Amino acid sequence: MAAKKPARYGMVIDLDRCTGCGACMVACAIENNVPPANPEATERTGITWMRVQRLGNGRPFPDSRAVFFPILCQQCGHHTPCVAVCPQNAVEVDAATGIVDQMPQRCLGCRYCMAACPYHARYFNWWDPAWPAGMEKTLNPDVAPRMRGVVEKCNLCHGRLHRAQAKAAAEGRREITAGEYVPACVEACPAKAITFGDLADDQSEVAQLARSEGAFRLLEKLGTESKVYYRSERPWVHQAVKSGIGKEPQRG
Amino acid sequence: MDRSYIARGLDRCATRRFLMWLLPWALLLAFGVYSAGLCLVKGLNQTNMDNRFAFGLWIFLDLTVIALGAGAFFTGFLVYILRMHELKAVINSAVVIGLVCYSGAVTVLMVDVGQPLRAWFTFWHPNVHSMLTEVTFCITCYLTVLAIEYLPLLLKNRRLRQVPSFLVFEFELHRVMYVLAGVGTFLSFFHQGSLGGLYGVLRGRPFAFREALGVWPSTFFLFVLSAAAVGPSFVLLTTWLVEKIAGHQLVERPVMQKLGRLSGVLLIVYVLLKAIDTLVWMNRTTPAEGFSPQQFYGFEPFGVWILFAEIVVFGLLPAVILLDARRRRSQAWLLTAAGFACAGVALNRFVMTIQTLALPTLPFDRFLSYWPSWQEVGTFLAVVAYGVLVYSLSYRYLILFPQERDLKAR
Amino acid sequence: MGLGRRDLLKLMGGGAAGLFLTPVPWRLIDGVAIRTENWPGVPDPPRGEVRTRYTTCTLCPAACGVRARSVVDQPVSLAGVAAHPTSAGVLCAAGLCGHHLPLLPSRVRQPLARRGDKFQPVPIDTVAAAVAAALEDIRNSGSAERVAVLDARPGRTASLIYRRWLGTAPNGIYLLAPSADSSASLGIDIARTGTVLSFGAPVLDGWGTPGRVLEARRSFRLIQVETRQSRTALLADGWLPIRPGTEAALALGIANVLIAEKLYDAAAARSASDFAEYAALAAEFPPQRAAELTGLPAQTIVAAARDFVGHGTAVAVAGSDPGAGPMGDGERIAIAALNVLAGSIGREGGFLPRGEAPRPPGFEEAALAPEHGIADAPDASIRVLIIDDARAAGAWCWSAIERKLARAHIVVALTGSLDGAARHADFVVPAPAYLEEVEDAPAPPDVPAAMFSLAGALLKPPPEAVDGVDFLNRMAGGGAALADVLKERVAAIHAARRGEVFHYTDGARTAVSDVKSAEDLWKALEEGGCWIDRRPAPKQEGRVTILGAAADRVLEAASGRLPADALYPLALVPYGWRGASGGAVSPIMTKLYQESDVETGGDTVELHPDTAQRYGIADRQVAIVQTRCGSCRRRVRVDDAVMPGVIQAEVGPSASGNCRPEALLDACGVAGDGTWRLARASLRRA
Amino acid sequence: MFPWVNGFKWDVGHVVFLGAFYTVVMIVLATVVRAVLRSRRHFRAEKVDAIRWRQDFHDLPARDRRCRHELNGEVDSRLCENAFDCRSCAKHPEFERAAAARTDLPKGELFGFPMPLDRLYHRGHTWVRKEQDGTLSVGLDELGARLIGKPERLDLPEPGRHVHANGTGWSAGRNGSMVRVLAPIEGTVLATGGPDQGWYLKLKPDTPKPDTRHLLRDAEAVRWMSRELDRLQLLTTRGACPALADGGALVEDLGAALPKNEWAAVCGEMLLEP
Repeated sequence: MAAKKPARYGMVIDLDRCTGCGACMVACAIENNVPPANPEATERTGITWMRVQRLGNGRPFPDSRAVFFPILCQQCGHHTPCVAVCPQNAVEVDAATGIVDQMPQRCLGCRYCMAACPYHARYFNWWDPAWPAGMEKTLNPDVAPRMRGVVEKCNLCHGRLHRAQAKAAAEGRREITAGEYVPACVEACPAKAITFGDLADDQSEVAQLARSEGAFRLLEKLGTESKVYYRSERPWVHQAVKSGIGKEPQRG
Repeated sequence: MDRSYIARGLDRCATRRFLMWLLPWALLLAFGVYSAGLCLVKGLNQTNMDNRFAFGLWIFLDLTVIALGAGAFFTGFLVYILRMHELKAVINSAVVIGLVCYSGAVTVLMVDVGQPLRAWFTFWHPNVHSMLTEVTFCITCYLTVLAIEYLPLLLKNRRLRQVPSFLVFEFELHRVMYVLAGVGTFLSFFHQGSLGGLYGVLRGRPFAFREALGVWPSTFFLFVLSAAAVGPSFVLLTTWLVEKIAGHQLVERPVMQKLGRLSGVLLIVYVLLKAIDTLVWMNRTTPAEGFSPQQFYGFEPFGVWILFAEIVVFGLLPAVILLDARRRRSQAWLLTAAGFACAGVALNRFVMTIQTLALPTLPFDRFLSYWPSWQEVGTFLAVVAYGVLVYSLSYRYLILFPQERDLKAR
Repeated sequence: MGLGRRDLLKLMGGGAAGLFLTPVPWRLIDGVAIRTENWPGVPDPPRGEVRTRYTTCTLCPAACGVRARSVVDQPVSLAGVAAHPTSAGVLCAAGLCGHHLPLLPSRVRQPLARRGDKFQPVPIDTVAAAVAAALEDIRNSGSAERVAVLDARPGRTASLIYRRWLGTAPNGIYLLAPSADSSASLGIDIARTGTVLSFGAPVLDGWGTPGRVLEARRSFRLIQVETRQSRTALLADGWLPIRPGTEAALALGIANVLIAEKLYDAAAARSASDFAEYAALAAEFPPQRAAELTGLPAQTIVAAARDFVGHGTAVAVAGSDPGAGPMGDGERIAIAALNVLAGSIGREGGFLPRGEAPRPPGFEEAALAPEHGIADAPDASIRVLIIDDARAAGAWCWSAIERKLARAHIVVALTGSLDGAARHADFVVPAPAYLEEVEDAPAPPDVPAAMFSLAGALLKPPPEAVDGVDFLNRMAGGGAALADVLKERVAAIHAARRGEVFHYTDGARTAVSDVKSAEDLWKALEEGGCWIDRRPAPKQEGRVTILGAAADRVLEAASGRLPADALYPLALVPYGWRGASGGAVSPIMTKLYQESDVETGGDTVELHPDTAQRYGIADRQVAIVQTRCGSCRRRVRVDDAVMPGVIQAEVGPSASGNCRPEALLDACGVAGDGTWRLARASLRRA
Repeated sequence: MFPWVNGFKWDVGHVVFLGAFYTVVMIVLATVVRAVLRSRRHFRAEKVDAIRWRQDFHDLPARDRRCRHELNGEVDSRLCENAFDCRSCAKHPEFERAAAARTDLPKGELFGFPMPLDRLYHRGHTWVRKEQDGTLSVGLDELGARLIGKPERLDLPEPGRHVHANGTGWSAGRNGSMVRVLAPIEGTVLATGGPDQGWYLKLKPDTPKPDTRHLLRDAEAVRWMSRELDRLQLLTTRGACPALADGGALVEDLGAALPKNEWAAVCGEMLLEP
């Protein structure tokens, strides 16, 4: 059979469905052995590969409205900001999947990539990863925890991809089928707000959603060709995203 | 009792007095080493940096210090390549300053990275497209070069030169100095530049991102230029400072004025290009990325004033003063202008590092504030103390200002 | 010729130099690089055979199906069971990290007795003896003091056993934990519902069975009546931000419009015995008055009323916030009445009566102590209080329970971890934690059909663990263990031959009648399955009463819960999140309340910018919230989604330490109707 | 880093970048190695003394590097270019010819300062005297002697060693610091004396008729000496301490008269050691 063209895994997040329950964040942390926040950690020193932000419409009560914005590595497909800057090739875009891979074991913790990432989707291990005594045994065997002093980020659940590929290989298949590989956040979302799949495959639901009315990407003009799309029917959301920075978000 | 180490005919204070002078700096160094130790042992959670403010005080000061240290390569370039022999009067001092600045900066960088033990991976698995790789390679090479340039000064010490092999080696080293100066210039050009590129390439930070000229963003060249411009100014300032502390003249005034003029010329060119660059950035780069420049200056305290201060107050103004021969002749004007020039470059580095990170990029971001922790400050103070110590010792036991003895004789 | 030391050194030097021209040192360095890339010093996840096992979540009444990925026997991640009849493959954030609960630092592993404000280990028999003695004392003295079981998860087989025991115990009384959804006999046919008018119910945020509700979300209109801009309010089709505590007023206002505009279901109204009385009460709340009370524009109320009945079957649901506790009866009734007007009771898409899984012999209703709310127990009456699973029911205002205790009393808490209400107990009995015991989960409160799921034990409980039934048996000196009773119940289900079994393992369904033996049924349920009764046919009730004897309570509720108070001008509105407000949570939850915008955290209050300004408090400053009943320190978050004059306070875990909701809830104080979801408060900068 | 290391790509970027890097490393390395090798060679060739003098001379302040003919007034201002070795000086013969008509015969003393003219003077305040046996005796002139006075330590070359003109003849220690004395002429050491003998070295000249053009003789020497006395005067008065006792006669032992530091500095100045 002819070699299938490389996949471009991505997702569309429906902001009108996201209830901001945080299940994706929890599922992500458990799947990827992300440690709980250190007691001294602040909202800016914790590690959340998947992080639900809140975007308000900036109008006062009772007209105020908000959406929840799950932010994860946007898997930039072009000019990938973090890849070019890493001094020692610890970040690379996997040609076969389009996934931006971070190799914590190669990283020296210079944090240049964090400065480079406009989506703030990269996190630094400010502390040694620590779980309450005895809770280490609940760690996911497919993912190695990261050491202090290195940068990490979402890799669309590497462990799961490998598991799916291993399974396919065991069954003598070259390719994994659509449903076989689904990141933890997608699986966990109670509102089914996240659609995941291969954007390169025009027939896939995700590709169609990405093209659909109301779909957009963050900082599209940077030309990073990110593979995480958002969609919303609400005009003010598009307005707020377009107007970009400039006004303090209302939420303290 | 350390007389026999001090070159004949140089006025140096009594040993006890010298030790008294060293003591506070030594204490400062000890404190700094302690805070740096905390950062290394307990990790970078000791700092106030965070995922959003990934770079802080250290990177800002590294950039500044390296810019100021540019005097070493630039003076070397002028003396050995362009054969401006009158500048020999300060070349030794410049080399020591360079050595201090670079070694200090590199040390702080070692503390700044999360896994210092892996720093050498940058050499082993280099990503040649990363500005940081360029910086790392060039700075380490240049630091080596500086060390070699420093060696003759050291071997020329009155006691050491009694050792015949030292004497001969110093003699030979001195003869190849122009090669090292050339290499140093080459390396400095690239790392000063790539330090600018460091931020200029950040497509994701529209405030810092600049159009590329060839493989480098415009900031690459602006940094080279500003560093070269401010190098002599800093040498000038330090020389003056040392004269004040030592209590006697070390360099002939014309030399100082020459330094000032060089600074002035380069500075005016820099200011010009900087202004053009800013205009291009405002009207082309930023809009293309979907932002409007006003947005960036909408967050207090970083208003438009900072741009004005950087380009006019600390750029144009000192340049004009330094270019005016009459003003140059007045010590006060000369030094003020030099001071302003240095401040200007420091401000530029501040804007590039701190303001860039403080600004939001996404609609739900906040404008961030950051204040260094005492560990961060301490670590930096260690570098300052280290610098003062190395310079003081060099000044006492080595011949940093060849004109000193003659000036004394007059 | 001799080889001098000098030559030797030269040789070595040359050799060393030469070595660098060979690849050897470089290869070595490369080796070091690769070695140092795999740095040790971080926890090494235990490896082993990976299995998939199934169970049912018992952390809340939703009883979602759980697929557990286990390494050998240790679950390392939990997920929903696809196509599960009610949970539809969904687990909430709390459920996803349930496997951490047995490992919490606050885990209780042996029986504890209170000494002052510390706890010390004691033998379980000491506890049993102490309680038995108290019982004996009541029996002999013939006093009116009560023996009570406070059940955080009613409707379980264990609950039946408690009730049977209380039936025999002296002055036994069975109490439903505050804010626990009672085992109500009505479920909602949400898939067919046209409009949901929610009075503070977190409909899209862990209400009922999340999977089921969210799956149906696209098909129903949601009107959220809530002071706070909750997540549900954000996603609702309409948000009616009413003044705190004016739900009843709005309900009657809407009723008023419905009646005035003849928008109500006449047949349903006729079936109500006291419709006239209710109509009269509603008549006192024309839109104008309702508007004054609720702070909504009158036309909004009118529009809401029309909207309510305008899109197919309409249901009105009363919320009970996991953090704030239940609503008062007055509100409940006023809101329930709307369902009568909308005629949604016993109709497709409305409330459907549902049965219960067949009970084993000996558990006929007559033999059991009846269910009561805490308010029903007279103050200072309870001598022995046994709390089952203190952490499950969300946050409690301890003083609401405390006031019911006799002067001399014994409080025994059966709990997996020492948090929530358990911290107030005299004795703590180490109950098996989640995933550690075979138990049953009853039908979720919102599901219109009877259900029965088994939660298989994936983990071994600590050796000294004692479950509630076991504890009773120890006092009574023997009796059937929970597992045996469960087997009996499964046998009863099998005997009834009704409904079908859904298998988690393969998503298949088998009719009970096709299951050979009770043992097979048990096996099927234990390895992951649930029994669902056949859907009851919709049928209108015969005669219903709307207000019953509660007319005055409704009126009281409707005239507003928060009278103006010059000293305490602000309204304190506590709120929480399901699965976290009750007690300590998995450390992973820090992601939610500390490292994202999802939760503000249990150490914060939210204020409208104007309110903050009026009290001279800036964002992120610390303030002290003062009420008549107490005070607490909180960090202020300024958020202009908050109603002016309102203090929103989250009840739950926080960055600054574990979850201790009492401070705030006790500050709220217990109102006349036994609730604590509101209070007048004032604010000052700390 | 290297083709076999993980992450290396044969693309333009890598080749150019690493190429540049290795070039730089090579250049630096080569430069240093060259310096090392050359200095080893000098070392072998016993050029150390020559180099040291060249360095010293280079570091001398301009006023101490005047050409001898300037002192003679045969040229108004000229800096010596040959490190005081007139034998290799192109211009020296011309000056000599011009000054052939030097007639004035000086007397052997200067303000009561003995200046025997049977010997040739070196600008480092040493003298050379040809003996009948064809050897050369070398000693400190009066000024040098009084400057150093009684040395506490004396490092004389052991007999058989070869000394170079302008190389280190010997060094004397006084007041805790050493001062080196330039050898006026090359030769092999036959015997060593000291302050008491009046001479320090007996040398066997390299050639039977040693070339002594670079040494000062007769009037020239006297003129030079008087200037040297002025210099000394200048130096010592700057330190405001009595160098010249009554009637302008030089004190016997400057080493004792001057404070240590002053003395060291003065020695350096007078004995041409920077």
